Formats: sequence, C-alpha cells, structure tokens
Amino acid sequence: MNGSDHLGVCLERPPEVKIMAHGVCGYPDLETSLRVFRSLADSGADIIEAQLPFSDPSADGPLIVEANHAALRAGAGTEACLQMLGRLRAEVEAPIVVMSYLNPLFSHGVKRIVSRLAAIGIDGLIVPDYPDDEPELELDRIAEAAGIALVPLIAPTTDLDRATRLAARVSSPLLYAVLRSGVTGRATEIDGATTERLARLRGRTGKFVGAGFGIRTREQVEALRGKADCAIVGSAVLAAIMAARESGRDPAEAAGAFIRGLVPAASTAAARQPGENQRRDS
Amino acid sequence: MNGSDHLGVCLERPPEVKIMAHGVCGYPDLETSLRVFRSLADSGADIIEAQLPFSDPSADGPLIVEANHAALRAGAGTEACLQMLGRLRAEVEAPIVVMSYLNPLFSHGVKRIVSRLAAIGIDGLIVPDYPDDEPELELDRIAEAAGIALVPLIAPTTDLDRATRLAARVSSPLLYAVLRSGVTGRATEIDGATTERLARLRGRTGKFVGAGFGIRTREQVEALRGKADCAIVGSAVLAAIMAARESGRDPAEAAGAFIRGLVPAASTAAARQPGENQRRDS
Amino acid sequence: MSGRKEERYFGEFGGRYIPEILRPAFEELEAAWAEASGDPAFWAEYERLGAEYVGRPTPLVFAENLTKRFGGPRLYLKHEGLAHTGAHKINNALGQALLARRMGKKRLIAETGAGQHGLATAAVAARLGFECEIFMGEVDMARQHPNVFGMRTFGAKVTGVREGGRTLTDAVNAAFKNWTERAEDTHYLLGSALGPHPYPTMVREFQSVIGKETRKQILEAEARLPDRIYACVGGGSNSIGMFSAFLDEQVELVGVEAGGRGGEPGQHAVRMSGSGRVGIVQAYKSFFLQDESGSLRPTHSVSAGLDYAGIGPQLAHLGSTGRIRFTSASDREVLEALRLTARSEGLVPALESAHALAGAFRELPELPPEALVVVNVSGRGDKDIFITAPYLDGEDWLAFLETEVAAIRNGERT
Amino acid sequence: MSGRKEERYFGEFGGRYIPEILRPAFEELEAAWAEASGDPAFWAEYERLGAEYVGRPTPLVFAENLTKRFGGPRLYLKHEGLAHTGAHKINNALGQALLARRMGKKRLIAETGAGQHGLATAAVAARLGFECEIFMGEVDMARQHPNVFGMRTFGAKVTGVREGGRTLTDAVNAAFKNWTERAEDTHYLLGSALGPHPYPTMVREFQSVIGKETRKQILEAEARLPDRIYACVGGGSNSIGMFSAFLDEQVELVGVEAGGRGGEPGQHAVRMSGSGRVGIVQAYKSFFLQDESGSLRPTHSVSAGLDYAGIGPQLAHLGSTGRIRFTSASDREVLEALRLTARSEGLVPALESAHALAGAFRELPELPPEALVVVNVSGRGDKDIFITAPYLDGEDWLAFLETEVAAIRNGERT
Ligand SMILES: Cc1ncc(COP(=O)(O)O)c(C=O)c1O
Ligand SMILES: Cc1ncc(COP(=O)(O)O)c(C=O)c1O
Repeated sequence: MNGSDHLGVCLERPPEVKIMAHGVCGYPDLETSLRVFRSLADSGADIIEAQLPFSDPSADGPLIVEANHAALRAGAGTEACLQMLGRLRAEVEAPIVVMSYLNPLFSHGVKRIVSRLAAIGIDGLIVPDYPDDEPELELDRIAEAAGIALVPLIAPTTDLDRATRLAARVSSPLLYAVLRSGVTGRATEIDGATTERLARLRGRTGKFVGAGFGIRTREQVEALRGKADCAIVGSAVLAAIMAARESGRDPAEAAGAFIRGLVPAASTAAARQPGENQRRDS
Repeated sequence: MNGSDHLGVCLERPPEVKIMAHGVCGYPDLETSLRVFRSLADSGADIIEAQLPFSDPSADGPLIVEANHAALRAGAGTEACLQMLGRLRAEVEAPIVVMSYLNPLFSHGVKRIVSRLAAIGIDGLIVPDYPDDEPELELDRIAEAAGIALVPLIAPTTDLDRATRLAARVSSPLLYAVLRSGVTGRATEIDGATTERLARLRGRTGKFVGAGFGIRTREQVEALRGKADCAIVGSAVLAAIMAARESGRDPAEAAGAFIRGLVPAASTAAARQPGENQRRDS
Repeated sequence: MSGRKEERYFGEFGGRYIPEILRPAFEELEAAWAEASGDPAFWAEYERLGAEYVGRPTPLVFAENLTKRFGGPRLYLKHEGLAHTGAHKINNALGQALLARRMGKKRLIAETGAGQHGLATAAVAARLGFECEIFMGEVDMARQHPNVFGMRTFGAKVTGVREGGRTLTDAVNAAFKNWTERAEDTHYLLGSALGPHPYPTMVREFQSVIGKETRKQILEAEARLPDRIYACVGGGSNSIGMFSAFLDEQVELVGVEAGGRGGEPGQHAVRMSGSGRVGIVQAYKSFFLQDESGSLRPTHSVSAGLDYAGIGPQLAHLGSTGRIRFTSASDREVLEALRLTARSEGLVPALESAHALAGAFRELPELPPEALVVVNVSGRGDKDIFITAPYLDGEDWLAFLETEVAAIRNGERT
Repeated sequence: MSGRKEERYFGEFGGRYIPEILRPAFEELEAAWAEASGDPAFWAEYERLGAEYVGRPTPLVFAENLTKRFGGPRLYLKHEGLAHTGAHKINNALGQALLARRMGKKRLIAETGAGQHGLATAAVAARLGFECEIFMGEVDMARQHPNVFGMRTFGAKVTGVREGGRTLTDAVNAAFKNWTERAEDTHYLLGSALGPHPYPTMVREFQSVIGKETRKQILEAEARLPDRIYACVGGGSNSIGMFSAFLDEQVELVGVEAGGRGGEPGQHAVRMSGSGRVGIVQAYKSFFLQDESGSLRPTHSVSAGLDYAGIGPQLAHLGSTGRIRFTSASDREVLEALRLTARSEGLVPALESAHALAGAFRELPELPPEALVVVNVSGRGDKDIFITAPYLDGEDWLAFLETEVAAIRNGERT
C-alpha cells in the first residue's frame, strides 16, 4: 500500500473528525521529537505531520518559527531528521505526512529526497511554498510516481473552481484547507461561513478535507463535524510542549495530554482502540 | 595740556625706551584692576594702556580674551570702567591710553564717550578695528577735536607710504607698530629687519614709535633701543597677574614686579624718580 | 498559470514560489504592473515626482583626484547619494508606491535591513498619503537606530521582528506574513530586485533610471560608453538598475559583494564569487548562502545593506553566463575606500557603495590610461556614522556619546 | 580708500571694519572678486561644479498635503537639503573655493557653528585639493559632533575654540585671527552673508542661485511669481540668496528668526523683530544682540545654525526699510513644524529651515486660497538627529545610545 492509499484508508475510518498533529523534527532535540511524535500517535492523533526544520519557515507563526530555529541550532539537519523519521515509522502505524518548505527538498535533490521518503514509508508531503504553476521542479510528478501524497493547500481566497483543479492534479486523498489568512498559531473562529466553505470544498472535490491554522480547542474540532474530515493542529501542540519545558515537565507527555483533550467527546478513546493509532510494536 | 600733548611730553623725556603697560579694566574685578594700573605706574610703566572689556576682542590673543570675558562676567560694563578710570586718573600722572574695540564706543555713542574720556583726562585712544577708510563714524574727527590722541596701528604689512599717510591723518604723537602678524600674546623675535623697519617708520613719519605684540623680556625691550621709543607690553603683564592669582599672590604686586623686571638696565629706577610715574596723591 | 515562464525567469533563476494564500495578491499585482508599465501616464508621474521629489537626475561626477591617484583611467561616480533620503532605494519606493496608489491600496509595508529602504518607503508613504508599517529585525533596529528614528519621524510604524537572527531575512518573512493577512488594502513594497516575480522585473525597471541617466551623462561628458562599471551587490537593485542600460553593449560589468571579515561561513555575504548554491528561498530561485540542509546561513558585512544571503535572480543569471563579473571587498578595504574617496573627492559614500569603490580601486591601476570607468555610488554615508565613527574617530566618538547620554539624563536635551 | 562706499554698504549697514593687518588680504580678495565676478569663465566653472558636484538645480517641490491641510494657498518648498552635504551652505563654499583657487591660495579656513558650513567647506576643500582647517567653538563641537566627524572624514583639521562662549561667534574670531597669521597662502571662507565687505556681496551672489532657480521653477509650475516667500535667517545667506531674485518684484519676503525659548535676553536670536541694536562687531555694521556696553549677548536656539547674535547687513537694511518682514518661531513651534512636514510631505527639514516652515504654517491659514507661497528649505534634517531624537524619540534614543557606548567599550564596533 503506497502513501496515498495508506492516508486514504485512514481517512475513511472513524472517528468522523480525525486529528492531524504537528511537530517539528528535532525540536527540542531529535530524541525528544521522536518521543513527542510517538506520544501524539498514542494519544489519539490519527495522522502525524512532521516538519523538516528550515531557517525561513515563511508560512508559520512565531512558535513554529521558534521551534524550527531551535531545532536547527540543536543540529537537526535533513539527514538526521530522515533517520529519526525512519525510527518513527517503525514505531507508529498512523500515516506520517512530512511538511517541508521547498529549499530543504531542493537542496537535498528533489528526486533523491522523495525516494528516501518513500523508502522510509512516509505517506504524504505538504510543501507550502510549492505553487501549482512552478512545475519545473517536477516535485508533483516525482511524488506522484513515488506514491507519496502531495497534499494541496487550499486558501480561504482560493475559489472553488481553482480548488477543484488543484485537487484533481494530485492523487492525494486529502486537501489542507487553510482556515484563515495570516500565519499559523493565532486562534481562529470557526463560524458557519467557514464550515460551509469546507463542506462545499469536500463536495466539489470529492476529497477528504483537513482544516488547519489556529485550532486549539475541542470546541473548534467539534465545529468541523459533518463539514470536514480532519482537524490539523500545530502551534497549539508546540505551545503545550514549550509550557512543559518551561515548568520542567516531559514535553512528550504534555503533547499527548493536549491531544487527548482535543479528541471529540463522541469519538471516545474506546472507539479508536482497535485503530491505527497504536505503535506497531508496543 | 590736552591728551595728545601730555602723551608727547611724556614721550620726549627719558628713558630712551619707554614702557606702555596694558591692563584690562575690570579684570579680575574693578577694584583690583585699579590697583594693577596703579602698581604698573609705580613700578616704572611710562604709559598706561587700559582696555575696555568687550565680548569679541578680535585682535587679541587667548590671555587678553580670557581677561575680557572674565571682566564682563564680573560686571565691568563701560559705565563702571569709566568711573574706575576717573579714579585712576586722579591717582597717576602717567598718560593713560584707552584701548577699545569699536562697538563699546559706538554703543555708548562715539561723541558721548569721547567727551567723557576727555573729561576724565584720558590722553589717547587705540581702536584696532577702526580702519582709516571707514570715516563715517567720525571717530577720528571727534577724538581730534577733543584733543585725544587716536593712536594709529601700523602693521608689518603696512608699507611706509601708507604708514606715513596714516600718521599724518592724526595729531597723535605716537604710532603703535605691530611687530608681527597674528594676535597678541605669543613671543616675538625682534630681529634686525624688524628694528630697521621701526627706525625707518620713525624717520619717515617723525612720530614716536611704540612697538608691541609679544614683548615679554628685558632683552626685547633692549633690542628696541635707538630704533623705537616705546615697548608695549600686554599679555605678558596679564600672564603675571594670572600666575599670581593662581598661587594666591597679589595681582597688583605681581604686575608691578613684572614691569620692574623689564625696565632697561640703563634707565634705573632713579632716572625715573622725579618723573611722571608717581601717583599724584600717594 | 499566470505569467509566462520566460517572463518569470532569468535563465534558470527567478520564478514565483509563493504560498496559495498570496496568489490573488500576486495576480492583482502582476496585472496592475503589466497595465501600468505600459501606460505612459504612469511613467510620466514617476518621472515628475522623480524630478520634483527625489531630485533626479542625480549627477555623474568626474573623480578628478582619484583619476590622478590611480594614474590613468578616467573615473566617474554616479552619485545616487544625492537622491532624497540618501540612496537609490527611493527610486523603487516611489515607483511601487505609485503602483499601489493605482491599485487603490491604502497601506504600504516593507522590510528593511540597513533602514535605507524603510526610510525611503516611509518618506514616500508620507508624501503619497499611505499608512506605513516597516518590518525590521530587532538586531538591525538596535544597530541602525537613526534610521528607525527617521522612519518614525515620517510617521511610519516600525515593527521589530523577534524571529531567527532578527535581521533582514527575518524582516522579509515578517513582511510577507503580514501581507498574507492584509493583502486587500496593503501593498508589500519589496526593497530589492529579488523575491518572487514580478518584483525582480519591477524593481529593476524602477531602478533602471540610474543606468539610463548614466548612459546619457557619460555620452555627454565623454562621447562614448564606459569600458567598465562597478556596482555593489546586496539584493541587487542598484547594480541591476545601473547595469541594465549596458547589457547589450561592450561594457564590462562588475558586481562587488560583501567580503566581510573573511571566507569562513557566517563572516561574509559572498554568494556569487564564493560559496553560494542554487536554492529556492523567500519565493525565488537564485544563489543563496545555505548549509547542506538548505537553511540560510548567517552573513556578516560592515554594511547592513549587503548583509543578506540571497541575490536577485537576474544577477544570478548574468553571473552564471559570465555577462557580469563578480568580486568582493572586505570590511577593511571598504573602510579604506570610504576614507580615500572622502578625502579625494569630498564625497562620503555609503558603506554599501564603498564596496563598489573598493573593487574599482583594486583594479584601476591595471587598466590602461585611456580606459573609462564608472562606479555607482548608490548612497551617501551619513547613515553609517554609528559604524564608521567608532572606526575612524575612536575615543572622540565614545566621549561624545557619553556626553549625550549624560545630557539626556540631566534633561538638557528636551 | 578701496571699494566705494555704495559698494560696501547697504543703506547704513555693512562696511569693512578690519584691523590694519588684514588690509592686504582684503584688498587682494576684493580685487580677485571684482575680477572673477566679471568673468563668465568663472561662473561657468561654478555652474559646472554646481551641477556635477553639488547636484544643482535642487527641486522645487509642490507640498500637496500641506497645501490641503492649510486649506488653500499653494505651498512650494525649495529643497536645498538635496544639495551635496545637505544644505545650501555648499553653494557659497564652492564659489569661494573657486575664487581662492584663482587667487593661488593653498589653504582654506572657515568658522562653523552647526557644522554645516564646516562640512561644506571641508568637502569642497577635499574636492578642489586644498588644505583645510575649520574653527569651531568647543561647545558646538560637543553638541554637533557628527559634523565634526564628517569634516574629519573629508580630511579637514577641526580646531576647537576655547574662548568666550565657545560657540559660533568665538569661532569667527578665531578664524579671523588665524587669517591674520597666514593670509598669504590662506583664504578665509566665511560662511554667511555677513562680515566685512566684500563677504556679504560675495556670499549673496554665490547663494543667489537659490532664488534664480526658484524663480524659473515657479514660473514653469505656476506661470507666475509667488505672493510670499519665507526663509529662515541666521547669518542670512539662504534668505538673501533666495530673496535677491525677488527684491524688485511684488513678492512679500518674510525672514524667520530663532525665537528660542522666549523673549528674555540669552534665550533667543531675534535681532530684527526683537531687541537687536545697531552695532559694529566682527568687522561689519548691522543689528546685533548686545548689552548696554556693546558686548554681544549669548543667544539660544534649538538650531545651532541660527544661534548667532548678528545678521547680514543687507538683511538689516531691507528689514529697516520694510522690504523684508521679520518674524520669529520658537523652539517648540519649530519641532512641531518639523514633525508636520515630515509626516505630510515625506521630507525632514533642518531645524534651521523648520523655522521658515513654522513661520509659514502660522500665517498660511490667513491667506486666500489663490495665494502662492514658497518656503526655502535650506537644509535636510539628518544632521539634527542628536537634537531631534531625544525630543521625538525619547527613551528609545537613550537606550540606543547606551547600547552603542557599551558596544564600543566591548570592542564590538571595530
Ligand atoms: C546605499 C545602499 N546601497 C546598496 C544597497 C544594497 O541593496 P541593492 O543591492 O538592492 O542595491 C543598500 C541597501 O540597503 C543601500 O542602502
Ligand atoms: C540648513 C541651514 N539653514 C540655515 C542656516 C543659517 O544660516 P544662513 O542664515 O546664513 O542661511 C544654517 C547654518 O548653519 C543651516 O545649516
């Protein structure tokens, strides 16, 4: 089963609103980030979003930027991150989507890094600064060929026609719907207009819709029910990790606790029990 | 006997090289400056040069400038200085020449101040910034009418023809020959060329020649013998006064001692004894 | 796909690697630029304000004393330092602000490193009635405070950027991020000939006035084109603005990068003649100083305006093809060049511009006496006083600053 | 008597009250000036360097936003701040330096208060290959240190004057004294339209380029002459340079003096519209702020360039006859005018020039909307940062200076 398919299978199963939880590879250090990812998966995250650290994370808010720089300072080069991801893959069943800006991929060689990601067993790729009209890198074609889902980002400003075209270009079963303008990390109010838009997006494209930017409460996740398939949580996880570090608690444990607090009331831990969110070998 | 005549009489008598000693009215304060002038006269100065303090004494060197500003700070306005000069006049016989820049005179009213100086019994006037080709103020005519000698300044750059014309314009028996370019206060080497020039000036104009700028030693005074009639001493007197003040000695006494040290060996104190340089009422 | 590839790229460099959220802003900008740049009325207004407000044309000065000193080649200096706010940056700020007005925008934002671009933008914003916010790394804010004060005097808000190295790169990111939130009423007035299409083209066109004037002036003065032209290269706007008028001529074009303290990583900003590698950062493809994982490296230069890890894509291309020769000058060479120029020609160049001069001074002695050389003096040196004075004036400067601090504390400065 | 009275005087003002020792220097200067000023080749060279080096013509800017704000009169700003070294002072420095070259002099000396004239002289000296020494009161050196640094960068020697109040007046005296020692090889490049004949005439002629350009520019822009022109008045060079082209026209001329902190003696530099009396100081006859014994009074102004007790004789005359109206602006009004101009027009005037603006702003609301007004902006405000920043930027500026001091002490600035 290739990455796209793995992602698709996961998205078809319950719960109704899944959680994609984000972490920065190598933050605060490689070992801890591995434990954070594991803990996220153990605590109810349906999909793991693992970001390759980069000096200029231009779509991210202050917390994620800070984590990127801290990871780089702690020596998390691409090579080290790939190795960590290999270990993670061996330990969790949940789909793993790598988030990276273009240059770490380009610098490594697009072909080379995609085949390494595929070899590791990475399921998807999110690249915020790779627009559809700069196809020269052939990242889309290369990812496609490797069976890795290149998850399109859909902005609030993207009209439905264009969103449909963007969705149709790739075999990724998932779209990443950005909930508002600006960067990651600030709270987002999920009102009726927003959820309507998500529902229409899902209807028109026939894809699963993940929604992110500013999700941090169970209520926000609840609000997506019936309109979208996945809540994408990023800065809020990092905030929990950072708070834990400040008060000397375990970051991995704090990240897990935060995710457990998010899981919709209707989808009990029990409902997830037999699912994918278990370490393969624990 | 008017001022010009009084000056002329003094210049005709021995010693061969007379001393014109300078002080700033009101420096370091009015009373002390009166005592300084008295002491200068008592100690062998043949002529007293009393400067009216001014904010911008543009032909003077640092010491005299400093004394001007100190006098002004201590409140030596023109009015107060005139009163002090009246007291001085009553106490010494030696000719008193007032040195002033134009503006204190102009500000007081040229006519008015000249008649007050005449009334006091001032004998001459030295005005460094009153050129011969700005006669509009009529200072020359007014001084002449009041019998006050307007002493022309002759610069090293003034050729003999011009010097002769400048000398002829006024009835002053004395010319002030500036020994070198620059301002007062720095030492001046009195070489053969200089004394030759002084002698020629004396010969051509038929006037007594005073020489000044940078005179501070007995040797310099000696060097003038036979070539000029008067050594004009300014900054050096001030330097003695300032040194005395710094070490807590009496400025008037120090000024007198300095002049005594300058008097040419040939003209003993005895030679001056019966002369003009005695207080009238001491 | 909007914008044909040949428009967006210079050889393999350039492009428009923007996030989806900025697409409408870029489409609007691109359309507005296409329309305005074809409208003579737009350029007439640009020229009118260029003359009236910026003070154009700036003079081309014959450097008689330097010419003598270097024993031959006739040296001319294009003096952009006489442009309002003290550098070429205002040519671009004015052009983009006029475009923004045409687009109905009410607010201008910009990144700035040295502060010259921020100053120019703030000035133009005041003049044309825009609200204005300038993003500036906190490290740069501290070391270029006089320009911060200058921007504020023009009524601009200066927002400190706390991320990353807190310098120019971070300010660029912050500006882009701010733009994603307020693209409707805001134009991002990017400061050099880099970033995603259409910025490199647009900025070049607004700066090309430098080269056009120079061409006319040197023909008037010498009745021929120069043999060589030097310009310093930060992002690349003054250099491409100068060079673009001579690309098709037999004129040797030399770009001088910041050699900083030496060749070690982090000690310089030499991208073309050094260890730069091709990358895609801040939405364009070019040479960048980056580590093996593709993250930008820190840079250093005595001149804040050259202290940047990327370079405009057209320069990257022209450097690759050999049309432009790149070299660099060290901090020390640059300070010496500044001193020599000041004493010889009575003109203090910006530290950035002193790189171009240092590059020229090194090579002038080798040129035949009949050679004709132009150096672009992109700005004046007043802004650098807090950097040059401690170097050139030492103790005196320290004493002066201490006196000022005491005077302010004693309430003598209010 | 050299120089007929009508040449040396403006009404009852002017003259040449010099000591005998300076007579040859003045005769030489007067002859050289008479000869050069009648020689078209001399003016051609002045104009060539004016264009090429100084950056003339400086623009006449339509102040659209201020015009709107004051509800009517069309306001134009003559922007001398775009001249090289940042003020009109260089027009005169260039002219006199060319004259000095013609006279075979090797060395230029000058007095300076704010430092702008010293800077201009030092720049021109470097450019034309003169040795240069600038006299500056020690108090001014301390408060205008950036300009001291600037002059030194041009290779000039800056000599501190320890006499008197240690400000501009004392620097003038020091320069004259120095000149009496080295008149053979030295030209004293006096900085304003004052002092003994022929300086007031000579400086006016070199500065009259301001008025001539303005006349041409306003005719081009509005096809008529302005109704009113404002200029600040220190010694008087920028004002007479501007006004001289309009003396015979139906144009109201307004000179704005430094109102400082108020009317008390020592708190301002208001000579014409205040308590100045006729006097003869520093070798010319004019209005001076003086005490009852004829000594100059101390003055105060937020702008060092207007902080002087005398005024050029031609202005004294034109003020007496009523041809020029004089008014004044206080330190506070001036800082507000600076802020308003910066925010409205994207242009920071020198504090001196902000006096002219403050004077205009006060009166503009009373003028009919069809009126046409020009303000001479004699210089740019960069030089004033150590005065304006503590006022406008407060704590931030203090913190910045403290950081700089620490950085220099830690060796981070070398
Ligand atoms: C005077 C000056 N020159 C050059 C530069 C470098 O920029 P660019 O390479 O875009 O001309 C700057 C940037 O701030 C500058 O201020
Ligand atoms: C910018 C500026 N304006 C005006 C003045 C005043 O001088 P003036 O009255 O001679 O123009 C100065 C003097 O330094 C100055 O720097």
